[in-house]
Amino acid sequence: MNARIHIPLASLVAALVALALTSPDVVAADKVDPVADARAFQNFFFQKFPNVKHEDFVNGPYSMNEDMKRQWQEKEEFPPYEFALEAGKEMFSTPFKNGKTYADCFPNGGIGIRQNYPYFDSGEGKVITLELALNRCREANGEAPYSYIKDEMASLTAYMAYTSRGKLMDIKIPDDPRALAAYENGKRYFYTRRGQMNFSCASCHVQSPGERIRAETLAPALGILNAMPIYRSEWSGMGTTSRRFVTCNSQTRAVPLEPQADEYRDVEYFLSYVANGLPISGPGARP
Amino acid sequence: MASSIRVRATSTGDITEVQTLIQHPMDTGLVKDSKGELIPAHFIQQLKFECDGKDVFVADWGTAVSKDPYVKFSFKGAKKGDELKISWTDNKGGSDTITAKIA
Amino acid sequence: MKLSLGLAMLLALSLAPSARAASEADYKAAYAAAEAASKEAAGMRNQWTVTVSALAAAKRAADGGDFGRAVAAAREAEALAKASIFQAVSEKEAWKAMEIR
Amino acid sequence: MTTTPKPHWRPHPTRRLILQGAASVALLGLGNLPFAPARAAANDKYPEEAFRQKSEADAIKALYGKAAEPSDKVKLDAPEIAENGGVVPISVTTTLDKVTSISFFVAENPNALAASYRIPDGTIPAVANRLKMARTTKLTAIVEADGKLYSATKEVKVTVGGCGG
Repeated sequence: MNARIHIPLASLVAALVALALTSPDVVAADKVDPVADARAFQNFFFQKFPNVKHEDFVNGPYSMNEDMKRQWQEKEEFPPYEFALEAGKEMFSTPFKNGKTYADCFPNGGIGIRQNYPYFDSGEGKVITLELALNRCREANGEAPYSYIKDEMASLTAYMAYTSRGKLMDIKIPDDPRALAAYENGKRYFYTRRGQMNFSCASCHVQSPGERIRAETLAPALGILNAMPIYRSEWSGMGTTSRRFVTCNSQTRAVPLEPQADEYRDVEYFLSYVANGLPISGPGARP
Repeated sequence: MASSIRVRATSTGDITEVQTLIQHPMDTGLVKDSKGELIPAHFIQQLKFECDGKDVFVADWGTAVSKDPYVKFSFKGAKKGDELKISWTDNKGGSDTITAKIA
Repeated sequence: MKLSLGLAMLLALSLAPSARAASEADYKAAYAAAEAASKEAAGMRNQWTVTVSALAAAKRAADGGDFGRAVAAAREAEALAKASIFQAVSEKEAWKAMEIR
Repeated sequence: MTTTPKPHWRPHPTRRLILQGAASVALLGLGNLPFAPARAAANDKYPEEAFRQKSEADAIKALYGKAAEPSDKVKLDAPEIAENGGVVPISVTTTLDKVTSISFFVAENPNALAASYRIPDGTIPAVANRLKMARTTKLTAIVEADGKLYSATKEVKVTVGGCGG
C-alpha cells in the first residue's frame, strides 16, 4: 500500500515545486478591482463559448451539452424539486412558536429578494448568505437552526429562489475595505488548489467546463450558483450551496470546513458578484 | 399531510393531458444503506387513473421506475371540470389516492 | 562468484530493516510526528482526507499489535500532512497564476 | 457499483395472497365499473410473474405469451447518453390503432420488465416516464395493437449506474 502512495506523492511534490518556481513574477499586491474582475470573468466565458447565450450559462452543464439539455427540459416539465418547493412554501408561511414567520425577518417578506444574497453586513463586517440569514431568523425567534446541508434548509432556499426566478443577480460590494477583503478572500479561495488531487475550483469550472470528470459534465463557473439550491439525481435529493461546497472539497480529498465557514461565505460572495446581470434560475435540477 | 401525488391535468379540445409526479422512494431491494444492510424493496406496483368511473390508464410498475416516479399520458372523452381519481398501491400494502379537477 | 556475492548482499540489505521488528516505541514516535504535522495542516485549514485516514489506519494497526504496519502508516500520514502544508504555502502566491485577468 | 448478491425477491406467500385479495377488492370496491369491454387488455391483475423474469425474452413471454416484430410505427424516444442512470426520461408514441398495452424492457437491468401500461379505449397510445438503468443497455418498447405485438429498440449509454448503492 505505501509504495503505491509514495510514487504519486513524490511526483506531486515535484510538480508543486516546479509550479512555484515557474509562475510569473507576480505583480506586487495589485489593487482589488471587482468591477474589472467581473468584466474579465464574464468575457472569458463569452469568448470561450461564443454560441452559448449569456443567460444560458446559469444552466450549468446543460449549457454545455445539447443531448443533456433535452433530457433536462423534459425533466423540467414536472421537476423532481417540486416537493421541496412546496414544502418550502408551506414552511415559509407556518408561524414560529412565537407567532412570527420568516417574512418578518426579510425585506419584502422574503419574496423576490434571493438575487441580493449574499450581501456584506457592515455592522458585522462579514458576508451574510441566504442560508445564514434563514438560520439567524430562526434563532432570533427561539427556534433551533436547521442543518445547512439537509432538506429543510434546501426547501426554504428553494422557495425563496423560486420567487426570484428570472430576476438578475444583483450583488453589491459597499465601499468598505472589509468588504473588498472578503471579496478578495473569496477569489483567492476559488483559485487556490487543495486536496491530494491538487485541484482548485478553477481547475474544473474554468479550465474544463463542458468536459467530463469521470461521469459528470463540468459546469462553467459563470452563474454556477444562480440555480441553487439544486436537486441532484446523483444525490436523489436536494442540495444547498453548503452541501455542494462540502462535497466538492471531499471529492478533491480535501477535508471540508464547517458549513458557512468564512471561506465558503466569501467564495459564494465572489462567485455571485461576478455573475451579476445573469438571471436567477433556482431551484435547479442537475444530473 | 399533503398527498404524495402531484397531478396536472389540462384539457384542450377533446384531449386531456395528464402529468403526475408521486413522492415515493421506489427502493429496488438491491441497494445497501450506509451501514451495509440491504434496504428492503419498497416500490409502487400499480397506479390507476379513473375518470367518471372508467379506468383511463393503468400502470404496472417494477423496481426499475425512478424514485419520485413521473408519468405522462393523454386521453379523450373528458372535459374541463371533470374529476380524475388517481390511486396507487405498493408492494408493502401502502397506498394513496386523490381526486383532481381537469383544468 | 561475483554474481552470488552481489545477490547475497542484496538479500542481506533487503532483510536488514525488517530483522528488527518495529516496537511500540517506534510507533509512538512515528505517530507523534505524524500527528504534529497533521495538526499544523489542519491549523492552516488545508488538511487532506487521506492524511486523516492514514493516521486512523496507523492507530488501528497499533491497537491490533501490528507495529510494523502502524509505523508505515504513521510515516505515510506524516508525508501526506507535509505535502498538504507545502501545498498551502506554495498556493499563497501560486493561485494568482490561474486568475482570469 | 459493487454487484451485490441478488436475493431471490419473493414476497411471503400469505402476504402475496393478501395483496392479490386487496387488489381484487380494490377493483370491486370501484363498484360502478361498467363491465370492462371484451377486448380488455391483459387481465387486470399485477403481472407479478413477468416482473420477476430476469431476461427480456422470458419477460415478454410471461407478459404477453407471444413474440413481437419490430415496426417503424412505434416511435421510441430516449437519450443517447443518460445524464444519470437513476432518472432516464423515456417516451413512446405510435400510429398503430386499437392499442391495448405498452411496455418497456431494460435488457441489462436485474429484471428486464421495467413498466407496463394498459391503454383502455379512448386513451392516446403514448406514454412518457422516467426509468432506472443499471448500465449501458438495450431499451425495448413493445406496443400491443389489436392482439399483435410491435416493438422498437434503442441503445442507451449509461455512465453512472442508476441503482445507487
